[in-house]
Amino acid sequence: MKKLINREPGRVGKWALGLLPFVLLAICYLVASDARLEANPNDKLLPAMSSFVDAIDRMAFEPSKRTGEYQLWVDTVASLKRLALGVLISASIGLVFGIATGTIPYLRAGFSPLITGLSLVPPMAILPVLFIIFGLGELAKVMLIIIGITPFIIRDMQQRAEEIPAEQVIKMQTLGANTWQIVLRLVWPQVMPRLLSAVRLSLGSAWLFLIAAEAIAATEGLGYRIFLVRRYLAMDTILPYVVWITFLAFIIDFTLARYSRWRYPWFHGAQ
Amino acid sequence: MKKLINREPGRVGKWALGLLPFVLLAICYLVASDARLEANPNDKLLPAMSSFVDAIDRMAFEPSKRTGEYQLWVDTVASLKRLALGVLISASIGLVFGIATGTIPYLRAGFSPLITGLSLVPPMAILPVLFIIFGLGELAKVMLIIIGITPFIIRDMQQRAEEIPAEQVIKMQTLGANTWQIVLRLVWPQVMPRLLSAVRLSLGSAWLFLIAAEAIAATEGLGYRIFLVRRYLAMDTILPYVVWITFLAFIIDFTLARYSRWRYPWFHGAQ
Amino acid sequence: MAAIEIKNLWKEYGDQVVLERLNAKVEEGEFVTIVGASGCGKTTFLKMMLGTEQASRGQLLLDGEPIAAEPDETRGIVFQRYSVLPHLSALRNVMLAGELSANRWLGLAFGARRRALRDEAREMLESVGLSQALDKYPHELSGGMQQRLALAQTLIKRPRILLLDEPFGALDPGIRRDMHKLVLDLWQKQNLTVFMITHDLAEGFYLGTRLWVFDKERLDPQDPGRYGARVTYDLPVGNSDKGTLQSISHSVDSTARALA
Amino acid sequence: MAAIEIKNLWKEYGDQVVLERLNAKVEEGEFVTIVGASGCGKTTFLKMMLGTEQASRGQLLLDGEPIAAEPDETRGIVFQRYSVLPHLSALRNVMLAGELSANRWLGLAFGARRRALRDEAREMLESVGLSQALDKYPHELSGGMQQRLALAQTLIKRPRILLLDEPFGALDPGIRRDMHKLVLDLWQKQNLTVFMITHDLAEGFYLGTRLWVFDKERLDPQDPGRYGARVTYDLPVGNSDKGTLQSISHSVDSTARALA
Amino acid sequence: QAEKKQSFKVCWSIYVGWIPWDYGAAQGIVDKWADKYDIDIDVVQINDYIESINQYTAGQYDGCTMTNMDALTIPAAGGVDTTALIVGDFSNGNDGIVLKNKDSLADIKGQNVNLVELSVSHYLLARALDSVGLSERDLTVVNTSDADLVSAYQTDDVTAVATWNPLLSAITAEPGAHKVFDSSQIPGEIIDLMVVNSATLKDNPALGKALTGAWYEIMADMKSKGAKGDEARDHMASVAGTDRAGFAQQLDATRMFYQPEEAVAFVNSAELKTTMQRVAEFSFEHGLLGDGAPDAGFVGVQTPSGVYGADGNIKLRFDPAYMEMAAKGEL
Ligand SMILES: Nc1ncnc2c1ncn2[C@@H]1O[C@H](COP(=O)(O)OP(=O)(O)OP(=O)(O)O)[C@@H](O)[C@H]1O
Ligand SMILES: Nc1ncnc2c1ncn2[C@@H]1O[C@H](COP(=O)(O)OP(=O)(O)OP(=O)(O)O)[C@@H](O)[C@H]1O
Ligand SMILES: [Mg+2]
Ligand SMILES: [Mg+2]
Repeated sequence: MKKLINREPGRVGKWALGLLPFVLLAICYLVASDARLEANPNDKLLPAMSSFVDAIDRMAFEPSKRTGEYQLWVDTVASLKRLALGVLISASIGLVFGIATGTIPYLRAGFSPLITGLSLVPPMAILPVLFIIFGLGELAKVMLIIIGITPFIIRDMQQRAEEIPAEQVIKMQTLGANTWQIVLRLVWPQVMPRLLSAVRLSLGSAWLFLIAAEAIAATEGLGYRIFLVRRYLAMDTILPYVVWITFLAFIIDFTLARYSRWRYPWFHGAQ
Repeated sequence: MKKLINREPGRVGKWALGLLPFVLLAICYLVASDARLEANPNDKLLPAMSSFVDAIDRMAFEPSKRTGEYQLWVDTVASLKRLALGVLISASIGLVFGIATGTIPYLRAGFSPLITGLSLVPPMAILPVLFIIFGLGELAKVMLIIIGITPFIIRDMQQRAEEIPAEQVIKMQTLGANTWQIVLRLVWPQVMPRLLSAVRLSLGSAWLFLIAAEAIAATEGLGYRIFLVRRYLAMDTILPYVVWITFLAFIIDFTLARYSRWRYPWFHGAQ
Repeated sequence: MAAIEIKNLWKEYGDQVVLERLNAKVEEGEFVTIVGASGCGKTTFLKMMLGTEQASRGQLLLDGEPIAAEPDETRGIVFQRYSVLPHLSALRNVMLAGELSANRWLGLAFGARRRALRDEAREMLESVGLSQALDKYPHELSGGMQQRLALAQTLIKRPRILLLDEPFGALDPGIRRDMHKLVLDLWQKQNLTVFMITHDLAEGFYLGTRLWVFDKERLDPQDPGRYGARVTYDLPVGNSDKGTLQSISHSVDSTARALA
Repeated sequence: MAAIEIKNLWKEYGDQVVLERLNAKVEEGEFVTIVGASGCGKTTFLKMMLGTEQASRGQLLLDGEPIAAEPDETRGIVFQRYSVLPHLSALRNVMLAGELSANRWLGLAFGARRRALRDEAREMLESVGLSQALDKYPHELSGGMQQRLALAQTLIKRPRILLLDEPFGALDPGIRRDMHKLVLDLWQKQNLTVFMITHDLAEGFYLGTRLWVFDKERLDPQDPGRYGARVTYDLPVGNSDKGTLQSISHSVDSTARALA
Repeated sequence: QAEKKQSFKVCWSIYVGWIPWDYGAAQGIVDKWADKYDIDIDVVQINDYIESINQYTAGQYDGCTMTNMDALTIPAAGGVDTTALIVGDFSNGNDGIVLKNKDSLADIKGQNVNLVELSVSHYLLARALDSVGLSERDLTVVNTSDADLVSAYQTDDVTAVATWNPLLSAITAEPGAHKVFDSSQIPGEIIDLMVVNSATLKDNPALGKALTGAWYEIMADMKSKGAKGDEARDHMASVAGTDRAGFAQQLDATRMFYQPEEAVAFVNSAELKTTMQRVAEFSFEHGLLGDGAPDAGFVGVQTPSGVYGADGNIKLRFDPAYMEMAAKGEL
């Protein structure tokens, strides 16, 4: 009998073990929901499966009576647009500033303390200020994402740029590169895959800020919907939305990981 | 003339450059605030420095008229308690589960997918569920922090435990260790400093969730105060609170970093 | 009966044959040094001895029984790197084996037992020349000192078989010679059976009582994984005339170039 | 006038004296090999040649002028590791120098210029035996292939001075011999001035036209940083009788043990 | 300091008394009136009520919907001279206090009361406590975000809440919930307004005229009996996230001033000044008037029946002029 630490489940075992907790969770839910519904058939807290199906059908496959739109898709498109815009802008700022401060000692001395300071400010605490500065339009929502995740990305990029072995920077110089060429041909291509991982890491926070922003000022979006129906405790809408958000988050993460592997084989191969 | 990339500012230059952006920010604020106050002396959006001094004096050094308490300290103590409790519990859960799934292949197969799934659920979206399960008291606030940061810590710990060189695990076995002893004498001590860095990394989110929880239901706390006075746009209170929170975050981060260096010299020396 | 018996051992990774048709018997107390081109399967063989890799075909017997399929106390190992635990001081690294057997649950020893362990460890560290570094952490030690520490840590457990995978590859020539003396000394004292991989043919000849050369007898340059390596020379040391040495060196080099 | 002149060069890190009173003249086209105990300052000397470290006292002159205080095109370097850029294929690694000088802003070449660079790079790679690996990334190459690539990358820039810091330390003996041939070949073709650090005395004797031994003449075992290393032997190669070799080897070893 | 402007922005948030603005904007009624006075008016919905007031106070919007209390404590106390252009309704049961498993207001003593602190619910609670001789010291106020009140009520921790519709009706529908006090017991004290910046209004009377004109046209649609009225009410119901019956129920608890005459009469009555005094005193006690405020009358409130508080610092004005024009058909 091998030690536990040396024992590996097989392929099938792995799948079975991985699915088990989900199945258990689902069963727990069903039991609890049944119990509550028995006590109060109008209970909104733990709706039966059939209510979910109805709600999903209503939101995703039937046009809304008031606007004629398919609510789930409208919300999804609105939220994803904001998310994409916010993350793209943050990533661009992070890339530029991170490379600049990570590569040029003078810029590092000037900006690092500021960025460290900013990264510690909790964005939720300055929400009111943000809304007043940026208004309540799309800009504010995107800005909240940007303010929330950019300091992290900048700091990560800076660190990654600093981690590039000094030998390679020296090498570039012996091959005749000037500072700008070192940035363009050495630092930039080498931090790109790291930017992707930084983005993946910060996507969780980005969703968080998006939902928080949509809760306060929006007329559509996944976060808006959840906060709107939260007032009526419509769990039959909230839970499918949560699952849907989780699924979207997973897909985005997975896609980025795959893309990185495909685009930067040298990065993943060398690790 | 050296290339920019090879030029380093001196000691004094570093300080001066680092302070410069802060000074510029302060000047910008003063100019903008003056302009607005000229137009409307009662403007609440960008109060003058003197209003901050008054507000700080009132909150920190004068007992509140209504309750006789020193508001800032009461809020700080309440928030820090919740933060500490939430982070401590998360760290413990993260440590135990991370080590378990990182070390034992069978546990990894069973829990990893679940934890990955949970880490993608945006906690803000399931707030109603949380309230109903955990009530509205201190427990709920602490739970929001826990739910928000634990999956991250678990995943980080798992990865760190997996990163321990296989050679060392083999070594332990050749020295006669069983699985439990490997966990206790190899994995646990080696992931401890990494737990500290994971905690440092997740403190930002912890503050975020704390503030969000306090905004929703509380009778004191830093987040409570900010969201309460938001009702009458009391920026003279909000901004000092934000600075104070930032300062606390910095102190906590700095202390943890120092502690880690002192307690785990082998970890920092070997890097 | 030989202590270790290797019976028609094969190791394949998927399509790639790494080792094929290994056959040998090793007596208790022999010192086997192993040389061979990079990538020809020396480490793989050591891993099978250790129990972290399993043979694809054939058998590896210890005292007539199949050798345990996971690492245990009978076999000690020193790798080229990562051979000591970075979070323990030198002394604690050497005390570790004793502590683990002292208490099944805590892996710690207390009181008299602990003092005894400490004294024993101190003695061991002295014998490898580390008495000045008892309370230092591995990262404060030079490469040579770390490897000496690794040896001390492994040998205090008194394993029957000692496996060494290029333990001195990263060391200065002078330090390396000191280590040689140390290993030979401990080997004789503890009557170990040693398998040691080295890149350095001279080291192999100097240390071992027996030298194995791993090499591919048949080599398909288009598909180097088609055939595996075998023990092409199995020399009792003493038999090292210059011609053999050169012909070994020549054949190993040409394999190395093909695999590089 | 000598191409390189070293005048009473000292290097100190705080209290620790690493090098002291170095004096030498090196002509264009010489091949200087440097040996010495680990930690005695060989790499530090190379860094001063390269311009990434500055002398504490004394002067380092190239053609009578102080040598540039930062790396530039006159000096090429091959380190033991990290010597090629991991994000470029072998061909692009070798084309890099040409691309950088082709366009000041983009660091890229286009059209005919690009084709010319590619052909030149291909030829260079062929001459180091990498014509099969043009489109591979460094992580797909073995250690020896990476070092050959690093040489190709450096030499295509035709630096005046070539600095090598144990470039073959991590290679198999056979591969290493191939590399020796390659370096000697390119050195003669391009009339380079070479400084090469090695751990292997024999390699030093075999490759160089001149061998420097860095060693501490005075050694305080309580405080090894008190005195710096000097060039204790400066031998034109050919003068390598067995006695010298052994006495060098002996003195280097005893320093190494004191520093370890 | 405001000048003549061409285009204006007003904001509103979801509440039964303000939803008509959405109908007016969607049906082009607001545009029609704006065109008549040759200006542009942009009507913007803001999800979060407090944020809409903050935006108005910061000067991003020219007009905004809010209650009398918030108008006093946020823009007026913040030095933004504000005029209550349209008095649309007052809450007549739309705000209430609910106890779980208790049916008398006096039972609230010693409990935790969940409500949006410093809001009209808080004011309602203070007034309710007055009526049974209790004070805030006899209980603990727990600030709870309005979005979470309904789910909060599901937990055992929560035994008393003070809130407004539609949350109020969702909570009273729960088993064991008893409404023990509501705003119909303090009629006319919680007033829903459309306020505009006084300076802007002074320089641009067209804004006041257009908004007032549009509002009473919307009111006419809303109360009309036929298909047009049904359509208007259905539109508003769906914006409120409820159905025709649910919306009607909310309207029942609201005293709408469908006719400008009613609103003018309400503003002109002496009661308004008393109400504002109560509100100001409550606000002062809770620190809502700012730290500079030496007493409850620090911010002057102008009503037709006189000024409450400091004459020299009038920042909130109840001015029936535009509603009178509407009543007289002069718009
Ligand atoms: N887990 C594995 N999966 C697939 N192939 C492997 C695995 N481990 C080793 N190999 C292959 O087996 C061959 C032998 O590897 P091994 O490490 O035993 O060589 P070695 O003789 O120790 O070389 P070196 O002297 O460089 O350490 C190599 O071609 C290697 O690519
Ligand atoms: N940046 C630095 N700061 C302080 N001390 C340094 C620094 N760089 C090197 N040293 C010290 O200078 C001495 C010489 O180091 P160097 O790397 O030149 O040795 P070396 O001869 O190249 O050794 P090896 O053969 O191990 O590469 C060492 O004692 C080292 O600790
Ligand atoms: Mg090996
Ligand atoms: Mg060196």
